[in-house]
Amino acid sequence: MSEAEPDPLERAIEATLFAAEAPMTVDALAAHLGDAAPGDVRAALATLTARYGPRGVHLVERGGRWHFETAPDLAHLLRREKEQVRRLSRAATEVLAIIAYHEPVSRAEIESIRGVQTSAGTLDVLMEAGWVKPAGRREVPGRPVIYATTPEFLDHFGLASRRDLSGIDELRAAGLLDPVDEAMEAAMRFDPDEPDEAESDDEDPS
Amino acid sequence: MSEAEPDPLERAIEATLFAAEAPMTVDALAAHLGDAAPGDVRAALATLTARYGPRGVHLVERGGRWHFETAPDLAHLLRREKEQVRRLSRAATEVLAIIAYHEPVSRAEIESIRGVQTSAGTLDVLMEAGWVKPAGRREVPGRPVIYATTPEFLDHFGLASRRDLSGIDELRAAGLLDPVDEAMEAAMRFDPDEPDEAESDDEDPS
Amino acid sequence: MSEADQPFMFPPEASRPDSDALYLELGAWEGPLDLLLDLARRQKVDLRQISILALVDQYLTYIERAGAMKLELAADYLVMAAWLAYLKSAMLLPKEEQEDPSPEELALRLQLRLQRLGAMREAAGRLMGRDRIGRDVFLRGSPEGLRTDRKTVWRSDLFSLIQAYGQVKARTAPRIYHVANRPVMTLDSALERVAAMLGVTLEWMEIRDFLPPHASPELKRSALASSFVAALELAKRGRAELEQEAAFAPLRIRRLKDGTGQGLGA
Repeated sequence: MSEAEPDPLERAIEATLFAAEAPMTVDALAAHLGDAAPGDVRAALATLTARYGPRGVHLVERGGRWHFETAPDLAHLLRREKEQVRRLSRAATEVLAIIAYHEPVSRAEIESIRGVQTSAGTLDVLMEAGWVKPAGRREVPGRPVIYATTPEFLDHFGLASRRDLSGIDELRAAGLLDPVDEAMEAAMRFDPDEPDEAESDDEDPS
Repeated sequence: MSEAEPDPLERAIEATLFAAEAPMTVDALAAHLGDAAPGDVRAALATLTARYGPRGVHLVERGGRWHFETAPDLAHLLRREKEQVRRLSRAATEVLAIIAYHEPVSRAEIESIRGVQTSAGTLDVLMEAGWVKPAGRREVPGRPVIYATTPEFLDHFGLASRRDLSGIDELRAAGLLDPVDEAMEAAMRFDPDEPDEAESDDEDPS
Repeated sequence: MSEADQPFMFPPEASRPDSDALYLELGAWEGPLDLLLDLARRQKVDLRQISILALVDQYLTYIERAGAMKLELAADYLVMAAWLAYLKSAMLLPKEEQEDPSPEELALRLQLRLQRLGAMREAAGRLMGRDRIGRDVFLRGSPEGLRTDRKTVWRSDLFSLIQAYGQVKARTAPRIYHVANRPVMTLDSALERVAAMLGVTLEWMEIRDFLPPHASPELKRSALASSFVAALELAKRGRAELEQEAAFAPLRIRRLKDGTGQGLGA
């Protein structure tokens, strides 16, 4: 079958992550395994990830925490009975995306992007799902609460980190994550007389 | 890592058993996987069992139902004990000393020697440490529990026996090991004609 | 990846071919910006190349037709319509008559807002299309769970132990020593002693004669006090009488002849 003698640390990590009720960080794993060095744990995780790559169960990292999950291509086998995922309204979906791509972001900033008021329930739904949390206040007049995503958000959407958000780097490079006022200033400085011919088209954000 | 192209049925079984909330029979598995023949499922289960044999997680059959579980030799990982070293408090040290010098003693006796009440937690700490144990009941009204030290106590404090408690002889000669009430009484019984004669030593408290 | 029922995925134009379908969706938009973005999408060009004038026309047409169909329109749609109508007229004016901010700036601002909203809408669609836990990938159905039991290991040493015992003793011992070092004669023993000695004779005796002859000075003071009280007590009981010739003169005591003194010595 597989190689002759599996590494004891790999076995221990396999067992621990299989049994764990929540994803675990490298440090939590190392601590749980007693005297394991985080570097060794990291190396073993990399080996295991590759090992489980072709299998029906995968080892994945989400927001710095590791867990096993079923292979995405087998979703059809499992989905029919187990559909348990929360359906979000279109507004909640958009607000979640805006928070994820802009975080930390205030409610007013969310509303200025969407062009409409955000109903009180929308943020509550996202916070109740555990995907969004208040992350302090912006030090401007009124000190508005700002929001950010949580490790559970990364976990749920299969993101290793926010850098995995599709297109985030391109959007940032294109200035599409900057406020309109800032973009206006930049555009006006760039070529105030021909606003329609703004920066050259190097990237399609879609 | 592992073999090039895992069998699709094996992958499906892996994912299904991993995500299942309860162990599954071969028939339930075959039904779940749509058009799989029970014979094929059985063969795949055998392959998988062998495959996971040396790993940290095993595929096992229990009463005709299959599930993944932690390898038995790694069961200790599921319930880890984390040791935390703490220094005995002063109150607990005093109580321990009194038990060691006077054992067996009741709680009331400990309190009369210390001159202060002993909180319930103090004796618990000493028993949790494994240094003190209940040693029956004193046959007086109320039948109070009496306490004594354990072999672990001698061990921890590097004593061959309680007689090695340094100073015990000197302390006894000075009359310091008699219960306070008794010493008081003896002092009050003092004969005015022969004030210099010490009270007789009629009880060995050790 | 894509879910056809996600409303923000903007399926190909074919599925929304005519503007009549547009009216049926009234209420599907979240405000005028949302409607504008949808209209802009129908121009099938990059949002950066969008023709704002064409977009304004489409919006105004839409609002007009909705009004003709007597559909209830929220106020902000009408505000946007008024603003866009102003923008359009300003854009058609010769440049030198334009005020500040110029209509081009206003148009650019609108375009930037549409780009941003469009970008987030697509991002939301892609986010929802990811492999989500509980829909596309599944966690272990019944994990055994990990438990960490915290166990306290207590530590102490022999020196602390003996020191603690010494402190307990030091704290409680003084009471014992003070009593032992202060010899006293109790009232009871003084009574016994004085009564016994009175039984021997009927003569007056000085109270000092009742004191123990070899006692230490401290005991003598205690014995004197106790014997004095004992003498008073015997006098009160009618067994003895006391006399003193002057203040601070020797105090004398004598058994009463007719008292029950005989029994005292027994």
